[in-house]
Amino acid sequence: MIDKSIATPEAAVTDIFDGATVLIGGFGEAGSPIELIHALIDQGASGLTVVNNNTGSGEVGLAALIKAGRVAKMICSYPRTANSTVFPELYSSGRIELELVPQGTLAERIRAGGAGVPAFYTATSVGTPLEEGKERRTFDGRHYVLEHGLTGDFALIKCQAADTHGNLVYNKTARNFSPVMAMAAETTIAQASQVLAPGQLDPESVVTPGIFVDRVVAVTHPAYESELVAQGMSYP
Amino acid sequence: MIDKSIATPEAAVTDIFDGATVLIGGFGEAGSPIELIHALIDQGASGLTVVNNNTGSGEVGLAALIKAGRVAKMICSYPRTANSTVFPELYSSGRIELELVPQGTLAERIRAGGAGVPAFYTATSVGTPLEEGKERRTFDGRHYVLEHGLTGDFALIKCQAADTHGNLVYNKTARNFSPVMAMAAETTIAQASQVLAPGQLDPESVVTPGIFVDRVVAVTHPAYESELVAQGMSYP
Amino acid sequence: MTDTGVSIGLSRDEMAQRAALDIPDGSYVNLGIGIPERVASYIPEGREVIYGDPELINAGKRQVTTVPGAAFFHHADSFAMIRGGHIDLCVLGALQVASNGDLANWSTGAPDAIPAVGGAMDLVAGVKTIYVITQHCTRRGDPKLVERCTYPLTGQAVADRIYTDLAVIDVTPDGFQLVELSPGVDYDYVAERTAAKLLPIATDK
Amino acid sequence: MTDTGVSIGLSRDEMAQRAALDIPDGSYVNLGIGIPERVASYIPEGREVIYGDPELINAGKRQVTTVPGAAFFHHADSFAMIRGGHIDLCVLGALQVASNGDLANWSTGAPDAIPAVGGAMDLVAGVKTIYVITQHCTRRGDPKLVERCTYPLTGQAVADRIYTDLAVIDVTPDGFQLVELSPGVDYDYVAERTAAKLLPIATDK
Repeated sequence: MIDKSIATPEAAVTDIFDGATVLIGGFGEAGSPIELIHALIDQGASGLTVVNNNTGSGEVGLAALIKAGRVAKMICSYPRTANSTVFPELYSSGRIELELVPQGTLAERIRAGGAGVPAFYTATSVGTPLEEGKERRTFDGRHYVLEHGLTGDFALIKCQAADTHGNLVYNKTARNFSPVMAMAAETTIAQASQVLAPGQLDPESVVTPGIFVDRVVAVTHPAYESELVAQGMSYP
Repeated sequence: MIDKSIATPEAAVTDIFDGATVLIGGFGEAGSPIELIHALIDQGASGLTVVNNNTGSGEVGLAALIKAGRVAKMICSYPRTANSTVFPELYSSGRIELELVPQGTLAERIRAGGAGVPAFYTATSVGTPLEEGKERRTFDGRHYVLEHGLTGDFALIKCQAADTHGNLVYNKTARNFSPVMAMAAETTIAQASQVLAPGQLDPESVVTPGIFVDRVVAVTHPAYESELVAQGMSYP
Repeated sequence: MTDTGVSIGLSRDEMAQRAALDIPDGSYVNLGIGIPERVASYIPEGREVIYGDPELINAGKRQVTTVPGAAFFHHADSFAMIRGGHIDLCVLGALQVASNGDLANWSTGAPDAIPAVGGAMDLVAGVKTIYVITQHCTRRGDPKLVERCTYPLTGQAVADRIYTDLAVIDVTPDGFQLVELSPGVDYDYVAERTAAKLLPIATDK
Repeated sequence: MTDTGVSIGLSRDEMAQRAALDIPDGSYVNLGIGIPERVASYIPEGREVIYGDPELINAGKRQVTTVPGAAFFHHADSFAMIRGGHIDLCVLGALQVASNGDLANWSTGAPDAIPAVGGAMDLVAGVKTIYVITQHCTRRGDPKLVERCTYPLTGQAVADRIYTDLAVIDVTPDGFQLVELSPGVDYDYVAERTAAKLLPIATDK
């Protein structure tokens, strides 16, 4: 019997190890798996490399993980956002590493990692400082740079509904990076507002097939980052 | 007002030109846009390069297009299938060119073409005759070959339902190559069992967003290749 | 050069309105954050345009309603649209635009700045036509239209047309080509505030 | 060497049944066309296994019912599963398997043959464990387990285990390692029909 459901966020993240690369879904707060991130803070793993488009806001979720000193390196496209103070402070004082990646290159590198493509060429960043150190090559008279596939040891993602086989559907634009992160991680952990029995999701509408998902955990009423920030919450 | 609907298959394919590269959806008969292919036969364009996983069966659909002498070159993974006699005859007598591509490489090359990736590396075909003429490169101690993105002047695809913005949903495994072909063609033409008004498809369930589709044409009761073959039909 | 404080040229909303006039019916358009996103409000009646911008609807944290005919897709698909050449037109802000079309809009290169690029490099690399909307000069009065960008580039030779408070200017193989002057502004006024050669409107010759 | 015509070793269904025993509970499995697809019928009760094979459900033109928990996806995603290392195990047929794990299963290289490769090269490149099910010898009696493949390769050093009518054989760094003999078959019988060194079962040493 395949049953990928796990009782609690805490139980779902126990094996995340020091130094792991963790892909964290979300674009700003949309799709951010806050409960899984908070469970990871409680769990204690450190020296993490985190891949996310941003760096969180306030002192909850991803920002709280960074503030707790657990993140050695961020790979992201846009580390400055509204209410984002934790990362800038650490970065300015040299206590966290940053790999800045154009947003589309980030999404494509993650997909490539999940699809078995070790490297690909893209026109994005040609002639800019972000081309530095990368191989340039010309196809049909146009310049491209070589980018490498990006994989993770774990992915933490949020979805609307999952079945126990790990099939997932999302809520509107909260989908963003999660489907490609699910493909690219060795172990993908999804929090879902609902965990359903197999057959309760329309096979035509499944966005992430279960093969890409290892664990699903029900978080029936997920918190929203902006609400927690507005409340002045600081985790833990 | 955006309205991509076209009245008939004939009207939808008028501008396909001699020597065009045409991506044709389908995996065997599943997803094969027979009515669009028959309209293309009637239209008369020749010297085509056709991309499809197979080469059709019997003397209808893709096989009929080949039999009519319109296809100069096939790019496919599996040109031999049950009831496939047209291609083998032409190929054996040197009257049609074949570029044989592993099936996953074919799908990935088409996606790359649609995603602006001119080339990527893959482990598929390393150490085989299909590696010949390709660049080999090592990443992390493993060998890969360089494959190029594949684009088309036109894509002919079949779907279950379209809206007039060009958003598409498919029917089960008939989905196969069509979503990536829609991405990779300059002009994508979709036949749909139903053409709906905008808003009648659930945005969460749309598989091919309308941006990738240029024309939709209603073919309310599409023919099935195997039934036509069983009836002994030969088009035209 | 310093600004006089006198209100000359278009307001930010008027700049957005002017750019909106040039967006063809049925286009797929991406609007950057800031003045560019105001363009959406000014698309002339009867034109239907599809916006696809994950930043507009997400990072801006605005409530956006989906229109009939919308579709959701993941980020790799979203950027496949951008990078694969499927977006017709993009409207972006600028720190500097050079007369060869080079655009700098993500970083001033200040040593203590936190670098952040987002999707700007993907947009300029993948979208067919790039419109820039920007104040003609910085608040300090420095020209933003220059011979060569001194800030880190977003992309090389990417800008097609520039909408400023003072003028509409095309980027041509011969450099900046004045297309249209804002009300109350003449060629000399714009040329003085442009740090590169500015070709006059043909009828002005 | 020619076959005697006497029925020795496993039938095709028994070969499939034997291979099925080794498929772990909860695996994602891809089954090739031919004997491999019979494996599905013999998964031991209580084990739940997910098959993902576009060829099995499509090109074979068989009516396949979706099980609860199924999902549809397009071909690039389907092969991302295969090529991205997400499939645990694949069962394929063979024309030849070499003692270094090289597999040839798509072409005899005959000059007049229409070449056709399908997804075989993707599978052997991307799937973690490759099982081969094949008759031990061709109809003409030629060994299919060889020192080096003479037919065009599908992939290099990819086969992990081979199920034939006569035996179960692992591909190890030292070459073919006999794991299990079919009823009524002994080491010498298999070794005679294997065109490469065959290491005996440890307890036979």
